[in-house]
Amino acid sequence: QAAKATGPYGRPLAVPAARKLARELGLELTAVAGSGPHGRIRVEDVRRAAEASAPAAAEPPSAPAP
Amino acid sequence: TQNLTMVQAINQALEQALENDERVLLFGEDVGKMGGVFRASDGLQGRFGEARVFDTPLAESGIVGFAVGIALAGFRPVAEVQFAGFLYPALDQILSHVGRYRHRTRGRYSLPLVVRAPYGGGVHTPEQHADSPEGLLAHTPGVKVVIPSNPERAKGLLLAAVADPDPVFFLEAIKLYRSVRAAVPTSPYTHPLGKARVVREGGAATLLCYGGMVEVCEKAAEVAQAEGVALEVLDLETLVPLDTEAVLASVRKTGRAVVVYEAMRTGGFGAEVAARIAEEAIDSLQAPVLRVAGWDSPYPPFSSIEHHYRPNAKRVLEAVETLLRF
Amino acid sequence: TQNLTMVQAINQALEQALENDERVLLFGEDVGKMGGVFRASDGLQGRFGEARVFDTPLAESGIVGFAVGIALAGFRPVAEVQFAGFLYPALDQILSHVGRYRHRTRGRYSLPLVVRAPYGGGVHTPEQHADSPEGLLAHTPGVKVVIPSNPERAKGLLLAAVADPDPVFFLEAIKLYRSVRAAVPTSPYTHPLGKARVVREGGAATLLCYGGMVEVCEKAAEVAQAEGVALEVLDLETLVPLDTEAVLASVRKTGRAVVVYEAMRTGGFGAEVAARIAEEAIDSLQAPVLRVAGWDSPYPPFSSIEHHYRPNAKRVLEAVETLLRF
Amino acid sequence: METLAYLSDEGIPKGNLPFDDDDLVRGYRALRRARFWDERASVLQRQGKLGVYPPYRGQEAAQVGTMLAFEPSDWLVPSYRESAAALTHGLPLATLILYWRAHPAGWRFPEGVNILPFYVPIATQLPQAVGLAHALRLRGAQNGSQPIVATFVGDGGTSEGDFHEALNFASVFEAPAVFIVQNNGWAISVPTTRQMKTKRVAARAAGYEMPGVTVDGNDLLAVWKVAQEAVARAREGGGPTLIEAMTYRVAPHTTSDDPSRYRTEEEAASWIGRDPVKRMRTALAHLTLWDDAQEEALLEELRAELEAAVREADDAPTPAPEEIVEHVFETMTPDQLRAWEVLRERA
Amino acid sequence: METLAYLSDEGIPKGNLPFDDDDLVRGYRALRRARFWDERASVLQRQGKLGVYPPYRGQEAAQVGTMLAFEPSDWLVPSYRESAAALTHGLPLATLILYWRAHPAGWRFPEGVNILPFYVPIATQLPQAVGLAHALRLRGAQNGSQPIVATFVGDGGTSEGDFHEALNFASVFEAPAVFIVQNNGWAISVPTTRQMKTKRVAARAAGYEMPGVTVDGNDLLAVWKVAQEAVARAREGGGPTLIEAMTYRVAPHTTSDDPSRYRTEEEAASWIGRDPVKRMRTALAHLTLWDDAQEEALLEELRAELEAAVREADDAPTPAPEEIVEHVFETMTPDQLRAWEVLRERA
Ligand SMILES: Cc1ncc(C[n+]2csc(CCOP(=O)(O)OP(=O)(O)O)c2C)c(N)n1
Ligand SMILES: Cc1ncc(C[n+]2csc(CCOP(=O)(O)OP(=O)(O)O)c2C)c(N)n1
Ligand SMILES: [Mg+2]
Ligand SMILES: [Mg+2]
Ligand SMILES: [Mg+2]
Repeated sequence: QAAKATGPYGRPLAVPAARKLARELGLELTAVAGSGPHGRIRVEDVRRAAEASAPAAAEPPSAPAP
Repeated sequence: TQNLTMVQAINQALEQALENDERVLLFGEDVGKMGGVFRASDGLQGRFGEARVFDTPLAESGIVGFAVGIALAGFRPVAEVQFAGFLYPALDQILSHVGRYRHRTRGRYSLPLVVRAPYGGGVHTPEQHADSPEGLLAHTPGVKVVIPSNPERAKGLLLAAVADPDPVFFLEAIKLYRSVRAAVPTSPYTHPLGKARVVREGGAATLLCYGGMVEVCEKAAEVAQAEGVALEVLDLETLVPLDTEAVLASVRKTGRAVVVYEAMRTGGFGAEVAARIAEEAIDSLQAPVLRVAGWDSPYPPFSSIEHHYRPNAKRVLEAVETLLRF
Repeated sequence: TQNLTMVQAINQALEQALENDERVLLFGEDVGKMGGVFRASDGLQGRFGEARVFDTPLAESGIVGFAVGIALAGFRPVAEVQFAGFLYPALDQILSHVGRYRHRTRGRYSLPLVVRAPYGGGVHTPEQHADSPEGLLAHTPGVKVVIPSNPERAKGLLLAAVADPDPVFFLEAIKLYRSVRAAVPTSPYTHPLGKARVVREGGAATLLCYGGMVEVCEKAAEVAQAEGVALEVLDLETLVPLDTEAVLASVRKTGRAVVVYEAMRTGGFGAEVAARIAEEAIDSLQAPVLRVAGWDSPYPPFSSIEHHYRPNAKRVLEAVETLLRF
Repeated sequence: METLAYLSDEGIPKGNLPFDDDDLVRGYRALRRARFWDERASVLQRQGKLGVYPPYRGQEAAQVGTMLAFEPSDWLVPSYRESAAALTHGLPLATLILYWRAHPAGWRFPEGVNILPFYVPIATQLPQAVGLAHALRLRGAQNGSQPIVATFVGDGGTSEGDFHEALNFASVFEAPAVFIVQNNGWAISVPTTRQMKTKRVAARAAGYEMPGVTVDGNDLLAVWKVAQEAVARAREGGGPTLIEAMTYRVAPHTTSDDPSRYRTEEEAASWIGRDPVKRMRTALAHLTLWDDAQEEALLEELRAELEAAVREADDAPTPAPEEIVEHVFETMTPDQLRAWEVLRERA
Repeated sequence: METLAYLSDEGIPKGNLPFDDDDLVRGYRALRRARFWDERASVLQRQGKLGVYPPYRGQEAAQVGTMLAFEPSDWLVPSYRESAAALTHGLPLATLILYWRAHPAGWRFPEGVNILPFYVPIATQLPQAVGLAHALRLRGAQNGSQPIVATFVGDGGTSEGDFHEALNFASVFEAPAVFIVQNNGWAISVPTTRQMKTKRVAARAAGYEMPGVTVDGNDLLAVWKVAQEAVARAREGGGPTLIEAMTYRVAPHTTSDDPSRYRTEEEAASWIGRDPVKRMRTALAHLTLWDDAQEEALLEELRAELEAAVREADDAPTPAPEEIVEHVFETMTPDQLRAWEVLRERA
């Protein structure tokens, strides 16, 4: 079971491509479990999380938070 | 403390270095009677005599090679090259020797020398007087590169450079020489080489900069602050050895980085900073690592348009906006 | 076609350049009677005479400055600097003039000159004969930098460099001079400057490399292939102007990048490549952008351990593994 | 080593002059024109109508005298202080003004004007001048005459390695080049005595098997004559010559220099007595070739020329920001093109 | 310019010799030792027991003769071909062997041996030698005597800008330095005649107000004498001297060079007749100071010395990969430390 990943500053650790996919799918990374070393979120993790919460994915993507 | 410009702070550092260590010698073109074209050595020949503060012939390779020999004899030469763009004739000495001496002799000899040179643009100097060659020096094994951004730091870093057991290139932004005054402690003090300095804390993005670009980034940060965006400004100060930990810590915190430098963009030292972030902090990045730098051209000698070459706060803020919108 | 080593291919390119364009002149230290220390100009003085192929005094600043003057008169000088580590005395001419001439004269003068120099390690040369200064040249505004990785490319790129209207630095990996033979078309042909070349396609990660590192990356890719991992190998060939589109396209496809170069890591050209990826392909990255490069030291003149300096396939594969595990 | 001079310090001819009357007048006119521009340049600079400018006051004879010996088809490779040499060799005044305004239009010298740019990095132009001279020789005579090269360097500049490399290349290749050292006593604040131990730079020529001549650099005729000999030698395949013109930088190093930091006014004043323009005018007056009316007419001409040139310079289009990235390569790189577009929007 | 020589081409003394018998024998022994090493070096190299090596055969007198005039407290700043000079100035043979094996232990010359490294980038050591000399002078006499500097450069090296900058600095600062140009006819494949137009590099000294002497570089005694004079001058504050030793590189440029590409065997052979070792031995025999038995005894000594040195060199510990990143700075950077750890695992 993948760990819940937060970096030292409270944000999840994620590779940029995973961030991008999450952005596109409107997923919050905090809701994604990372399977990489140190609980890092990979692209597959975002995909898996998206499939698990399929309805959410139907929602329009939220605006990027500055 | 005294209220000093950067060039005055440097002058004071040189004076105290000469005073506190008999091994320190100061030389270069016009550093003696004239006190340097920017007056960095003003009054020093008068005070310490021609044996310790002197003019050399006009030959930069000769000056740096001469400094190497002087350092080998146990002195601590502080050479001035009149403008950083005139370090080029000395690059052979620097690349072939200054950076290799300790390595080649397996530690038998070290070269505790300092080469100071004014660098950078912004003040309508003639051609080649506005170059920023720190990237060339930073890619030279065995030499340290230090670039202060204000009077107080300049003094402490220069005194540290003189005390350092290895060769240090100390570049001074011409733009900052007289444009700011700040409180500088009167007695000698040092700031350690190899440490970056958080100029301003913030969480939205990190601006990574040094020398003449620090005030540009501070200005950008002030403007952003007024709009409610808190930018962190990190002054690298020592490019070699780079304080990678400080860079990474800040970028991991903010997740966004803009590297700002005034040298030509391609191959500049900012590329190294960006590469280190991409190498070691990728999973914290919320956005690309952007660079705001000089364009891929010589620094233009054309005074009415030269200010379009150097990064300014507006360009930095545009980059920040790109990051925040990403 | 003929089966040629890289140095033979270069010799043929020089011969055809001299043959097809009367404006081409070849000179440098020992290029005449001796035909160059690596025989790159073997036989050319005999064939084209001492006016077109000649030795110069031993002075690299003089050689490059001389080449500038010759180019200004409408000739097409091809100068050899005996080893890239001896470009250093000429860096002033290069930084101050070669790269600035067109800019400074607003296009009135161009400098269609080529400077060739053998570079890089791997063959137990004496001190400073194994340097890789491409990063210094690439940070010089106004000069192009080309580094071929095999005989066929070397010939086509060199003929393109000679025909180019701007100054080109053409670095030739000593390690490759005689180690490989390949089919090289006998008639003259050119490969365009500014284009990267996909040496090998793959989807798992991109290895970005040039010159002597291309064979290292190909070897790594072969080993990986045997384990079922398909690596893409991109030979940059022209560092300036860099084919950024090709770099980005490959990295966007694979999501993983390792930049491989043998110069000292800090400030090397690989930092520029990594920075561009971090700037423009961040969204595609599945892992950090790693660099496998020379260590932060001079290239060691100590022959029994020097091979530990240059990147090899093993180090490249370790980086790939890190990326795949990330 | 002897120093050739035809005029006394006051300007009285020491004997027969090796120039005919027309030449004497032509030489003086060129000299006076050089002085006129230099005087006005400093004024324009103070008015903010010129950037930093390196005056050549006191060195007019060294520069003008040299260039009078050359043909327009020859090449001039100057350093930064050679505005007078450039004017004499045909650089339009308006271009010169734009150059010192740091306006891009002044940096592109017109076609047909065989002058390379003013060079800032000291002595670096010398090996280039030799390459150019060698290439001209390879190309051979044009319209029956071999084009050659004149190149200048200061006493300070002789300390740079490139000075030596250039002289050596020139002698080895027998390049048709004439090197003129303007020994003006100073390199910014460093006197020649601390720049070199030798009293005569020309003494270095022997080390290259090259003729070396020291000449009174404040005597137009002596410089001109010596240059003529060097020119004839170079043109006929006799190789390079080193000319050392002993002169003095009466003015500050540049308009931003303050010489009071490093020298006394008396020293400079002592050289004003040997002013090259005054000496030549005295000589002409002595020979009854020139009077006050002629002088006034010439000044009138020069004023008109300057006014027209200033007007022309003023009319040059305002430089556009994107010019910064133009002309780096023949074809812009993608990065430069992007920069160009960004800069264009700023205009 | 005259070339000083005390011995005929065959080695017969031309008159009274300015050295006493002990010195003559001491000089010959040093010379013979230098020859011995050079011969063995090429053998060792062919056996793969040495890396690329630049032989100095034929130049022993130039190097040994020079260094005989210096004290151990003086400094030697060599180029890459000065193994003989270094041996004479006290570099242990084992260190020299390790140096040419490119073994790190050979690159750290022992404390107390005042020799800077062999330099590859041509002529770059010269300004450093001047800085060192100037600094020694600032420091002043040590144990009653002013330490000074000897530095070497080849005919090819005289073309580099640093040669000129160094001579100029030396003369301006009156540095106690002795410059020795080994004019050995060749810079790899380029003959001196294409390197410079002058026949005598020593002629350049005048341009720096410095004494310049040309000496028969294959005559140990002439070199020694000339060096003694230069040494005395430097030591007493008389400033630098340029010595040009006319000699010949009998061997290939390095062990990887093939001179048949650019010169005839006859040319080299003609110089073997003037072999400096043979000449000196002939002179000693002529003076009845040396016989075959003494020669054989000396060779025995030298063989033993070499054997011991080779053994010592063989015993040097195998270099470890991590030595690559050691000694770049006094303290490793974090990056270097990481590299050090990676490299350590490879050992
Ligand atoms: C390589 C280089 N170093 C330093 C400078 C700064 N600089 C400009 S002019 C000058 C003095 C030049 O003296 P000299 O060669 O005698 O020429 P002059 O100014 O007297 O005409 C110096 C040091 C420069 N332009 N280039
Ligand atoms: C700056 C530099 N350029 C080129 C070389 C390559 N190189 C090594 S030795 C040599 C010739 C040197 O000739 P010379 O100075 O006469 O010395 P010699 O070999 O005769 O002792 C050359 C060109 C070098 N080592 N350094
Ligand atoms: Mg030089
Ligand atoms: Mg001067
Ligand atoms: Mg030689």
